[in-house]
Amino acid sequence: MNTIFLYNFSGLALFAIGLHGLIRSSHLLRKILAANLMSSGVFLIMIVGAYGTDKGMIDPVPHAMVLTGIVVSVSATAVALALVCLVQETTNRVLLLQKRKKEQGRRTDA
Amino acid sequence: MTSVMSFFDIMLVLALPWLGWRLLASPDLFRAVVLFISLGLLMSLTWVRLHAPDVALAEAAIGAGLTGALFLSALRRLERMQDSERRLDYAEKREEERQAPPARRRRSKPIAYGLALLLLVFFLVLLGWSLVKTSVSPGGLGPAVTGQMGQTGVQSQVTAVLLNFRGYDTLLEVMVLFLAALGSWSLTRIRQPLPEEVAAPVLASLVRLLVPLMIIVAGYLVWIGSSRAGGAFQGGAVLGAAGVLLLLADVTVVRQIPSALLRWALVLGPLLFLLSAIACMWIGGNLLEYPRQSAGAWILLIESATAVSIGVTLAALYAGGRPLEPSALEEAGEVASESGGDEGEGE
Amino acid sequence: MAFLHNLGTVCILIGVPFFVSGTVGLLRFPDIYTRLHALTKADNVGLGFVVLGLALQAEQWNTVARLLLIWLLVLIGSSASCHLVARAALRKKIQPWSRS
Amino acid sequence: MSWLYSTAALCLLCAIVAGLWRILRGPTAADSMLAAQLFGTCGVAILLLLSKGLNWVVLLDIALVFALLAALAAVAFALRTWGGTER
Amino acid sequence: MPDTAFWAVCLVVVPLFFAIICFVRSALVSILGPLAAWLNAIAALGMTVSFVHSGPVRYAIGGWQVPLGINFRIDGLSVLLIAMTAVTGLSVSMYASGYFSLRIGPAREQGRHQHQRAYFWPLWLLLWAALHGLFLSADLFNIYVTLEITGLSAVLLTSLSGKAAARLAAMRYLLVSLLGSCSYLFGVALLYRCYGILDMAVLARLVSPAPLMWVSLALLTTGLVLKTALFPLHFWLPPAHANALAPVSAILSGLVVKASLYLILRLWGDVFAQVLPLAAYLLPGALGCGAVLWGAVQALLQKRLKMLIAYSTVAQLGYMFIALPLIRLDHGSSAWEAVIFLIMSHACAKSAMFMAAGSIFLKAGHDRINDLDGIKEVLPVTSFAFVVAGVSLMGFPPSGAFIGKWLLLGVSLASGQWWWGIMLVIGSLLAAGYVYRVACHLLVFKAPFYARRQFIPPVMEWSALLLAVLAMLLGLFAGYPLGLLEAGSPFPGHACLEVMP
Repeated sequence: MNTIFLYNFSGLALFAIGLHGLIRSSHLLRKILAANLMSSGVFLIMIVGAYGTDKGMIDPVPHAMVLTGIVVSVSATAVALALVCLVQETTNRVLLLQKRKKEQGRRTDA
Repeated sequence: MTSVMSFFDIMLVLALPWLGWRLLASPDLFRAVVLFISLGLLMSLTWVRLHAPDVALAEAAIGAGLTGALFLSALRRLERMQDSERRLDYAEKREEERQAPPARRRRSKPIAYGLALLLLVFFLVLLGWSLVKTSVSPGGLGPAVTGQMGQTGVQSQVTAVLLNFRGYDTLLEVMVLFLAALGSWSLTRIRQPLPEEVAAPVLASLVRLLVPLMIIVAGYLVWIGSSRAGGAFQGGAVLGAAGVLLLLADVTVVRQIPSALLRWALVLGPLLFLLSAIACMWIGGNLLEYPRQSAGAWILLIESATAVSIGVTLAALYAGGRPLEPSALEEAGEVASESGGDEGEGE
Repeated sequence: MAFLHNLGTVCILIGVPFFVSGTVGLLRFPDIYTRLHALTKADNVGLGFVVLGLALQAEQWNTVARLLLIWLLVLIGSSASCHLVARAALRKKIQPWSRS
Repeated sequence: MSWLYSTAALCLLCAIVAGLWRILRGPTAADSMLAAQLFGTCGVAILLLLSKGLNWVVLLDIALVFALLAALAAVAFALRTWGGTER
Repeated sequence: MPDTAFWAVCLVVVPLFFAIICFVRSALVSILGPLAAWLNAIAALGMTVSFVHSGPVRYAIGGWQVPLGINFRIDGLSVLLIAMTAVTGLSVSMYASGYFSLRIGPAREQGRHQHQRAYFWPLWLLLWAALHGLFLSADLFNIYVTLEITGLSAVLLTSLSGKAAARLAAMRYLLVSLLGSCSYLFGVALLYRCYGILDMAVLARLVSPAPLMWVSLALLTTGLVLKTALFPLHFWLPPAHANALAPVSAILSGLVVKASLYLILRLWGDVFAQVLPLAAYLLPGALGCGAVLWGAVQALLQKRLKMLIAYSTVAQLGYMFIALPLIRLDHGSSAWEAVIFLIMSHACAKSAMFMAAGSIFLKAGHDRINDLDGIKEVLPVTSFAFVVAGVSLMGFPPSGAFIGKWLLLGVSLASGQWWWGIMLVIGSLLAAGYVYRVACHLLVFKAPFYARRQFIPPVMEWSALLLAVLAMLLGLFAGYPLGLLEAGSPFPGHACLEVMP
C-alpha cells in the first residue's frame, strides 16, 4: 500500500479539527489558530494530489496555489491578530459569544 | 528502505492531526501557540516528503517562524492588558459562565452540538470515501506546464506557474499582502516596547551576525528561484524575519525610518508588478505577457522588488500598526479613536 | 574514499543518539536549567556529529561549506536563544533545582 | 536511498514526537519553548540526512532557512512573551 | 478604439493603481479617490458599449490559453454586474467624499475622521478592484484570491468606524469570511484533483456526477453561502452592516454580498447545471424562503433604522435563492433575467437606503425609528430617497424588483411549483410592512424636529436619491439589460459555447 495516500486523511483530519475548533472554542486567539489549522489541512490535500511517483512527475500548479494560499493565510492571520488586540482594547474581552441581551439593552437605552 | 520511509510517513500522518488536536484542546494559550510552531515544523517536513520543496521553504520561513512570532506578540499584547498570565483562561471561563445561563446550556446546546458533530462526521466520511474512490489523479496540468516551460524564461516549474502562467494570481496575492499591511495600519498604531523589555547584550551581537546573513540568504533565494526551489515569497519571508529580529532588538534605526519611506517600501513590489503588467500591454502583448526573449529578466526584476516589499510588509505586520506620524492631528485622533465610540455612526 | 565514507557513517551513528538523549533529557530532567543543558547537547554535539559525518561523505566542497554554515547558524541561534531564556528565567526568579 | 539516512531521519522524527510530550506537560512556558527549539534542530538534522539520502540539494536550502529562523520564535518568546515582565 | 478586453483590464488595474497611490500620498486622498471612482465608471461604460458592439470575449492574461493560464470571461452576466458595481460604486464614492468632508469640517474630532478617510479610500478601491476581478475572472482559484481580498477589505472597512460594536462585528465577520474562503478553497482543490482544470467554462463541459464532485460542490456552496449570509448562516451580517460607517454599509450591503451570490449563481446555474438534479435545488430554495420570512420579521421588530435595513438585506437575499430552483425549472431565460433584475435593483435600492440612513443619522444624531417623526422638514430629499428606495424594494411597479418578481412569479406558475410564487408575495407584503413603518415616521407623522445644526451636503442627499430613483425606474428600461444578458453565457447551450477556448 502506498503510504503517501494516507496524507489525505491527515489533511482531512486537520481540516475537521480546525473546523471543530473554530466553531467550538471561545477564545478568539484559539479560533484564529483553528482557522490556520483548517487551511493547513486543505493545503495538505492539495499537495498530496499533486504528488507523482518521482520528482519529475509532479504537478507544479497546486504547489503554486498552496504558496499563494500560505501568503493569503498569513495576511489574514496578521489582520485577525491585530483585530483581536483591538477588540480587547476597546471591549476588554477576548470572546465572541452571543451577546444579544447586551446589545438589546444598549439599543433600548440608546 | 521503502519500509523505513513508510514508517516515516505513518509517524507524520499520525503526528499532524494529533498535534492539531492537542493544540486546540490545550487549556493554556501559550502552549497552543508553541504547539502551533511545532506543527509548522512538521508540516514543513511533510512538504519535503511530498516533494514540494518550494512550499517547504515558504512554510519553514512563514509557518514555523513568522506566524509563530506574530502569535507570540499578539499573546503578549493580550496578556499585558490582562495583568496576570493565567487570567486569560480564567476570564474566558468566567465570561462563558456569565453569558450563558447554565440551565439553558445544558438543555439545548448538547443536542445541537451532537447533531452538528454528526453532520460533520458524516460529511467527512463521505469526503474520505470519495477521495478513496478517485485515488488515481489524472496528473493535472503537469504535462502542460512541462510542455511550455521553454517559453517562460525560467527553469523552475513552480516559479514559471507563479510568475508567468498564473502571474495574475500572484499580482493579486501581492495585493493581499499590501492589503494586510494597509489594514493593520488602519487598525492600530505601532506598539512601543515596554521599558522592561530592553534588549539583552547578546541580542545585539546576534542581530549583527544574523541580519546580514539573512539578507544574503534572501537574495540567494530570490536568485535561485528561477532554477529551483525559492523565489520572491521565500526570500521575502526571510527578509521579513530579519526585520522582525531588528524590531525585537529594538534597533533605533528601524524605529526612525521615516513613515513616507516605509510607505514607499511597502508599495514598491505591488506597484512595480502592476506597472510591469501594464507595460507588457504597452509593448503589445496581453496583460502580463512578457516578451518571450526577456521573460526571465522581467520575472527576476518583479521578484526582487516583490521580495523587498514582502519583507517590509511582514515586518510591518509584526510591528502591528502604523508608525507614529509627526502631525499632532494624528495624536488627537488616536486618543479619540481609542477611547471608543463617540456619537458616531450606527450605535 | 571508502574510509572517509565509513568514518562519516560512524559520525552519523554517533550523532543520532545525542539527539535522542537530548529528548530524553528534556523529558526527564527536573527543571528548566537542566533541560537547557540537555538541549544544548543535542544542538551542538548531535548536529555537529551529523554535519561532520555528512561533510565527510560529501562530494563537493560547496556542500561541505553549506553544511558547516548551517551548523554554525544553529549554534549561534540556539546559544543566543538559550541564553535569553535562561536570563528570563532568572529574572522571573525561578529557582534552580537542587537535590534536597 | 541508503538505510542509514532514512533510519537516522526516522529516529530523529521519533525524538520530535517524543519531545511533544514536554510541550504538553510544561510546566512553565519556557519548557515548551525549549522543546520547540529542539524540534528545530532535529528538523535541520532530518533535512540534512534526507538531502544526502535522496541526493536532493534543495533540502540544504530549506535546512538553511530552518537554521536561520530557528532562533526567531525563541528570541521573540524570551524577550516579549515570557521575559517581559518582572514579578 | 479600445476593445472590450482593454476596458476589462482597466477595470482591475485602475483601482489597484489608485489604491496604492492613495496609500502613499494620503494627503491627496480626497482628490484621488473620487477621480478613481470616475475612471472606474468610465471604464465600465466603455466596456459595456464595446460589449454591445462585439459580444462576449475571452481574454488570456499573460497570453496563456486556458488550461494553463487565467482567462477573463466577459459575458452578459459579468457586464451587467460590473455596470451595477460602477453605478452603485460611483454614487457611494460621491456620497463618501461628501460624508468625509462634512465630518472632517468642524474641528473637534478632525484627526479621527481624517484617519478614516485616509484609509477608507485605498481599502474601498482595493475592494472595488477585487469585485471587478471576481466578476471578470473565469478561473476558480483566481476567484478565491479575489474573494479573499473582498472579504479582508470588507472586514477592515467595517472596523474603520472605531466603535466597540463595529470592531466586534468585524471580528465575527472576519472569522466567518475565513471559514467561508477556506471551505471554498477546499472545494476548488477537490475539483482540481478530479478534473485537473480550474477554468469554469471548461469545467462545465467536463463535470460528471462523481462522489468527489458532489462533495466539492457542497464545500464550495457552503463557503459561498456563509459569505452571502443565507438564512441560518446570516448571524454575522446585521451587526456588521449596521455598525459600519454609512458609505461602508452601503458598499457592504449593496455590493459585497453580491460577489459570493454571483458565484453561487455561476456554479449552480451554469457550471454544474447539467449534472444537478432538480431536488438539489430545493434546499437553497427552502433556505431562501426561510431567509425571506425570518429577515422580514426581524426587520419589522427592529428599533434602529440601520438594523432594519440590514435585516432587510437578509430577507432580500432570500429571493435570489428562491430563484435558483426556478432557474432550473425554467425552459427559457426569464428566471435568469429575474435574478439579475433583483440583484441590480437591490444593489441600488439598498445602497440608497443606507446612504439615506447615514444622512439621517448625521442630522438627527441617532437612528431610532420612532423618534424620526418630522425629519422630512429638515431632510426632504433624503427622506424621499429612502422611501423611494423602500418602495422599489417592495416590488412596486415599475421598479426593477417588480420586473424580477413578476418574471419569477410567471415561471413558478408555469412550472407548476406555485409555492415559490406564494413566498414571493408574502415576502413583498412583509417588506411593505417594514418600509411602511419607516415611511410613516419619515413622511407622514408630523412633529417638530430638533435637528443638530449639521448641514448635510447636497451631494450626499442627491446621490442617494439618484440611486433610489434608478432602482425605481430600472423596470422601464428592462429591455436594455435583458438584451445584454442574451449575449451572455449563463443559459445552457447559448453563447457560452462560443467563448470557450
